[in-house]
Amino acid sequence: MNQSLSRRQFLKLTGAGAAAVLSGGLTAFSPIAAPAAAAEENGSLYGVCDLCGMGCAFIAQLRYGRIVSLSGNPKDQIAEGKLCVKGYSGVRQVYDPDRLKYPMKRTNPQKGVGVDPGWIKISWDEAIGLVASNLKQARDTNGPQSILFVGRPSSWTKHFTQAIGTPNHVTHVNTCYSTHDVVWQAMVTGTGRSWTTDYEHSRYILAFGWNGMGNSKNHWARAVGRALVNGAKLVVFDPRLSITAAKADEWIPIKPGTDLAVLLAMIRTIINEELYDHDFVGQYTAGFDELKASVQEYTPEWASSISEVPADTIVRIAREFARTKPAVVASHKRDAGGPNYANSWRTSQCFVTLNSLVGSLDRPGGPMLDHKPKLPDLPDLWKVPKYPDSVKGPRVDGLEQFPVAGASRGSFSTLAEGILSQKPNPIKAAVFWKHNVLSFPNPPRLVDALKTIPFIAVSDIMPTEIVQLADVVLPENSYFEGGGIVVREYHAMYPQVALKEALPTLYDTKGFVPVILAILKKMGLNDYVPEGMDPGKLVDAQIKSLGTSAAEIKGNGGVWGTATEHTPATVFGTPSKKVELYATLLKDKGYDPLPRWAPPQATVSDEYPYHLLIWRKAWERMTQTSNDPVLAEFYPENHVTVHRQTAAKLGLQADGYAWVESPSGNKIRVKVEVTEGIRPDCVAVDHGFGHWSSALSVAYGKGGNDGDLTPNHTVAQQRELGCPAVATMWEDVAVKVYKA
Amino acid sequence: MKEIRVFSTTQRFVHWLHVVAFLVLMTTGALLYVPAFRGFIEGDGGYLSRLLHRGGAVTFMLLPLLYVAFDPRGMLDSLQRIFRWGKDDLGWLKAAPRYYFFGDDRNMPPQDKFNTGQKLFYDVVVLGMVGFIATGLIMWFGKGSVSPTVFLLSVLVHDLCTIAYGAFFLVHLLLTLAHPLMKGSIDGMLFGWLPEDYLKHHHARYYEELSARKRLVQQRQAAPRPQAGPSLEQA
Amino acid sequence: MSKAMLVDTSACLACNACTVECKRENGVVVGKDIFWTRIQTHEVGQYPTVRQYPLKRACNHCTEAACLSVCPTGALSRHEEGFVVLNQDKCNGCGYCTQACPFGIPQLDVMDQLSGKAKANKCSFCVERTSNGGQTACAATCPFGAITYGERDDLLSQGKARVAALQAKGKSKANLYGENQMGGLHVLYVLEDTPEAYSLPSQPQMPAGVTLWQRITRPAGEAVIGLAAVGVLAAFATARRNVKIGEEEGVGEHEGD
Amino acid sequence: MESMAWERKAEDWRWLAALRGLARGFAYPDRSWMMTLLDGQWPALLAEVLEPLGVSVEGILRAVEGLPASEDEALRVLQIEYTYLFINAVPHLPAPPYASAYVGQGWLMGEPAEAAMRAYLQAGLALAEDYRDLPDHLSVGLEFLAWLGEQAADAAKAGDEPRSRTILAQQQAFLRDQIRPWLPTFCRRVEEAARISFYRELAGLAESLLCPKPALADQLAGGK
Repeated sequence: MNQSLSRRQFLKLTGAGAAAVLSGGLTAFSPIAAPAAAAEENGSLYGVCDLCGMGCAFIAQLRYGRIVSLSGNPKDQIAEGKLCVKGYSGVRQVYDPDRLKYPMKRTNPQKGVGVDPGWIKISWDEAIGLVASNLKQARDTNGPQSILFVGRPSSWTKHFTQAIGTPNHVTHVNTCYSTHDVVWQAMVTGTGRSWTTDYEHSRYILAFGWNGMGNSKNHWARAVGRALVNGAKLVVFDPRLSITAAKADEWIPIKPGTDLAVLLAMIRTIINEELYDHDFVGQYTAGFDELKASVQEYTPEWASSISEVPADTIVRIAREFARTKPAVVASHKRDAGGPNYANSWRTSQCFVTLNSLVGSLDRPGGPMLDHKPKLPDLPDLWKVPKYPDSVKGPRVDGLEQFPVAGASRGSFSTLAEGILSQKPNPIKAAVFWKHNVLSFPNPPRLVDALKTIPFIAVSDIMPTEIVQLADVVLPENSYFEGGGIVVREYHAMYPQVALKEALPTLYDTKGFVPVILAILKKMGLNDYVPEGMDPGKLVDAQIKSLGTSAAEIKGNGGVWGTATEHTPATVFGTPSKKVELYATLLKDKGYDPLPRWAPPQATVSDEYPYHLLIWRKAWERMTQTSNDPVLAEFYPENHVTVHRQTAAKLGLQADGYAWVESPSGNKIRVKVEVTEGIRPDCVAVDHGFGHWSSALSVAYGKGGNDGDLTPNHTVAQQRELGCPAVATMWEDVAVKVYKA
Repeated sequence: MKEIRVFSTTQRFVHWLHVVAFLVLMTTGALLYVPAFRGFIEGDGGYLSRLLHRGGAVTFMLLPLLYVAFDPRGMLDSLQRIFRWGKDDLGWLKAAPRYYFFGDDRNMPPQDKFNTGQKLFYDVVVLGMVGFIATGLIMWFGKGSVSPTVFLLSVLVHDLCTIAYGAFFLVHLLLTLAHPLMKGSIDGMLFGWLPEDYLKHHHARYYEELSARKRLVQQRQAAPRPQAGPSLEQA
Repeated sequence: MSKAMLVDTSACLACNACTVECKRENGVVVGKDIFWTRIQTHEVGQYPTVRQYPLKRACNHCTEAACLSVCPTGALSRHEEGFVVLNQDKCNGCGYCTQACPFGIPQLDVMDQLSGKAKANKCSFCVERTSNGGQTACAATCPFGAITYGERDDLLSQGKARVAALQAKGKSKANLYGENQMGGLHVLYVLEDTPEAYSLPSQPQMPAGVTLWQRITRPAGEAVIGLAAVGVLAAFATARRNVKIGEEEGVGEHEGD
Repeated sequence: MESMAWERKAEDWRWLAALRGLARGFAYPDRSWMMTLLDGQWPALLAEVLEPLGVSVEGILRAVEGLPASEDEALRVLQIEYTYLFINAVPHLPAPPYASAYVGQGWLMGEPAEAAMRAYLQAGLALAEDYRDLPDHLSVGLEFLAWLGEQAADAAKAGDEPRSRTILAQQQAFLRDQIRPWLPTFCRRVEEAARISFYRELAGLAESLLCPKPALADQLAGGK
């Protein structure tokens, strides 16, 4: 009361002089010399889209510093002057009112779904200090293994975790493409998969669950489109009539999880009928005889009995595929060979095998090895001490127990149980970088696990679910606000680099790399952050190594690189320097070196009578686009797509709601879409919805998250399933569906 | 000269309110109809004219309610008269041209309270009112929820009503205001009373009816047992 | 000489890139389910021979445009290049165009139900861009070249060539839509199947209500009102003369009673 | 008529000081500003300038009195509330303080942000290097209004009446086109969501000062 009294009294004491407290001066402004010159501020900047791995180079039109529109950079071999629906919409993500704007910390110690964290804006110094002290405390008390980092693998993030000494750098690879990655590693490259396929010059494109025309992988969609106009044939095996299937010459609604059987029978047909490319197989492959012997049991009739694809169809397509040159089995990430089923890695083996048998591997019209320029990396610029041995494991996701998968790939499916079991180590502090819980299988389980971690820092752009559980929020730059160069990776027919000019940072956001370097320093790990270590310097060195400059790249239309003729590979990265149809690496590590039949993990039952299919609309990017008010306007929520007969049987109406429930213990409520374009024994849910972070004002509460239906795994379960890629097995699930 | 009461206060009030509403509705409606008036209905002008039209429409819809609330008997009486047709009406139609153009009333049959022309007009008014209100409500509240066909037909009917209403209105206006034969007739609607002469000449049958009733009343009053019959004093 | 767009539905992948860029470019209201263009998918046939066809739904810019006939304000007008432009500043939200369009395209953005404050919404062929030598935003946007902007005559021949190619590939029902419908559309469609498969009317008609209004109501109205006015004036003039004569004769019309 | 009333107001130092006060109030609360709250300078100023303008400051005075007695605690309460109302919040951000969130298509850096930038540049101002937020932030807009008024007053003092009028016209146009169209909605949201009375009262003050309710009363006053 005393206080308020004094406040009141002061009123009388102040005269007109009080105005001095507030009048005069400029705080947010600075005067400019020539108003007229600045009156028209139009401009443009080169950038690279980050809404999918394709990374289309774009040109942003600016007015008064505001992005007005985006267009594809015509000089970029990937963008070809266009962006996709997500790319064009990117401007609404960077300008989303819900975006994380300033570093914040929670003031409410109670953590939970929908509980107000009581955020308070803090300075970067304070934020970095908080993260550093908590990581340091965890490291000092429980060892570096008690620290978890979840984020994409890059030189910088790897350096960050290794400098700290934690083995627990968990990445999303096993939810995304780990199966292809290990198969390519074992059979072709010795490292990982390549991202280029020359669809445009292909004459026969065979797809198993691949929907490259329907999910905004624009370059491939265009290339396939051109091939079709030029008379190529497209055949799609998919339980669902995808956009790609709808554009195909033939759609074959195969039973889910059985693509492997059809592929094995096709391999057998091509080998036994001597339709394979004798030159390629003879010169560039190893293990043909073993392959031939091992596929003899897989007759078309056998495959038909498993896949419900007529035997003569299998034989006919095998023959067409082998006789039409060039021919390619299309593949990218979450197709039938992606981490979707327990047998998907074997399916991916068959993709490589078939492409090798028809001789299209790294040949025009086939899958290409990467064409990337060699650029200097961290160790080339800065000497740092050896990383501690603790980085080798054991890991919270148990990945060191899977020798082919390799530690750098990480496993989302085993993380939750690893945290909860506190084995091999309890997790005491975690840093999440732009990975949301909704991109994990069985997110509720992960949330339970995260609640046991005493300290969580999150770096992200949007206030997603994980941000609500954060102790410290590190608002990140969007892809418009950070500069640099980006190597053309997806579909690079020749080495090319695109320039990324930085838009002035909005609010007080920062790029992640300077933040983690500052954290390392604050933790006292100064040896790992030598003088001058700075992402900008690395970019400068990389540009210099290309023999150019940023200004020159800009003058050249935002890209560096000249189109060159493709030289087909004659030597491959395997121990035998050939494409190993019999993969010795897999053999050495205890896996099947040859593609063999194995069933998917889940079977339908009376209780769970439908196969679950997961797919993605062209305009959805994982869970990151559903807060866009325009995308949400024409597609407010996702659906469960069911066949007309299924709908009738279950009493479901189009645009009504249904529960989809799986043995994961979760169920989701989604809108019903009724179609003829799906197998009656399957239901399909499209991805990107079911946000329960209320801070996403558009996306909140709309639709359901398909990932809730996919069970997570313990390490032991994964070992039993025997997938060398530790696949998440998203769609290897049977579900029940009922009216909501 | 003796004056006879022809219209009740309610009737006159409703009539003049009708005139006001009609003029507002007609003007704001015609803006949409006549291309030359485009400038008035663009953008905000359109909102204003629509608001006025809707205000007029609400008034218009109130008319029958007011009428029935304050003078139900007068309303019933009028309705009965305007829908009662006979051979004299045919006669009127035959005689009307010569009468209205040349003042020749030799073949003009005696008329009721409302002559055939008036009856035609009032029939159009009553039916038009139903049409206006029904289609107007559809256009006001049904846009988007009724089928486009229904909507477009509503526009059509609304327009047809306007044409009929408007044409009769012109006739009505000019006859009452300017036709020499009808001189003084407007007093009936202004004050409620008309000269006995006027009635005798223009509405002979009605005059007869009134006279007959009057005689009946007088007879009753003269009779030994004066019985209160329906009061006709006000007539 | 007129401009048009050619939409090749066989190249459309239903990604809706045109939908979002149209919305941004034209500042179309957000959150009221109003679009100047959007993609609709139509399904025909039964499993497993079912087909799905995408269709870009937007104003077709008819040569005989019903919307233009019914628009009372002049907010809708014919551009010299043939397409139908909507000037929202002039629009007063009467909604007649939304009711008259045989394709059901224009949408009304109702801001206030009681006063009827509203604005019509439909594609205006990116009139500012196209008037300045540019192409429409959707054509510039389409990642797959499914939308082409250009001279209508050129696009007609392009479209026919594309149809022939599709037919040669076995799509016997392929056809070019829009050459003659409603006097010729300024958006032409390469269809892989019959128009009905895309829920397009093969012979769209000017709605009966519009035709009646144009052919009957308006002339009839003018005639009837005119006749009434003329008749009344004539009666007035003649009667005035005659009645005066009667008065002078001191007879009056009452004598005959 | 409105413009006459406006110009009288705009030249009033009280009015300008009030704009400054509001601009500071809608910026992130820091310790030095909060001290002016606690020691009564800020409320005193508001009382002094607003009461003669016919705006009651009783509410905001009570709100300031209601703040915790401890400086640290008061600052913390204000900062948490500011973060909650205007930066990021769970369950959801109640009132982003940007014109673009209310006018146009709803995402930030829309046409209003561009219009604001244009206005600043035309007036000879650019956003300061260390200013990290968006051009159409309410606080910046209010500071701009105050600065323009001060420039106009200076010009008038220097006897340059035409220049003064030009600047006042700029000021009026900015208020009319960039602030008034969305301020009432914004204030309503603040009033609904605020959990401490300070920001509720601040929003109320802003609205009554910048969007005087009955334009009619204003006109009558101006016409007399």
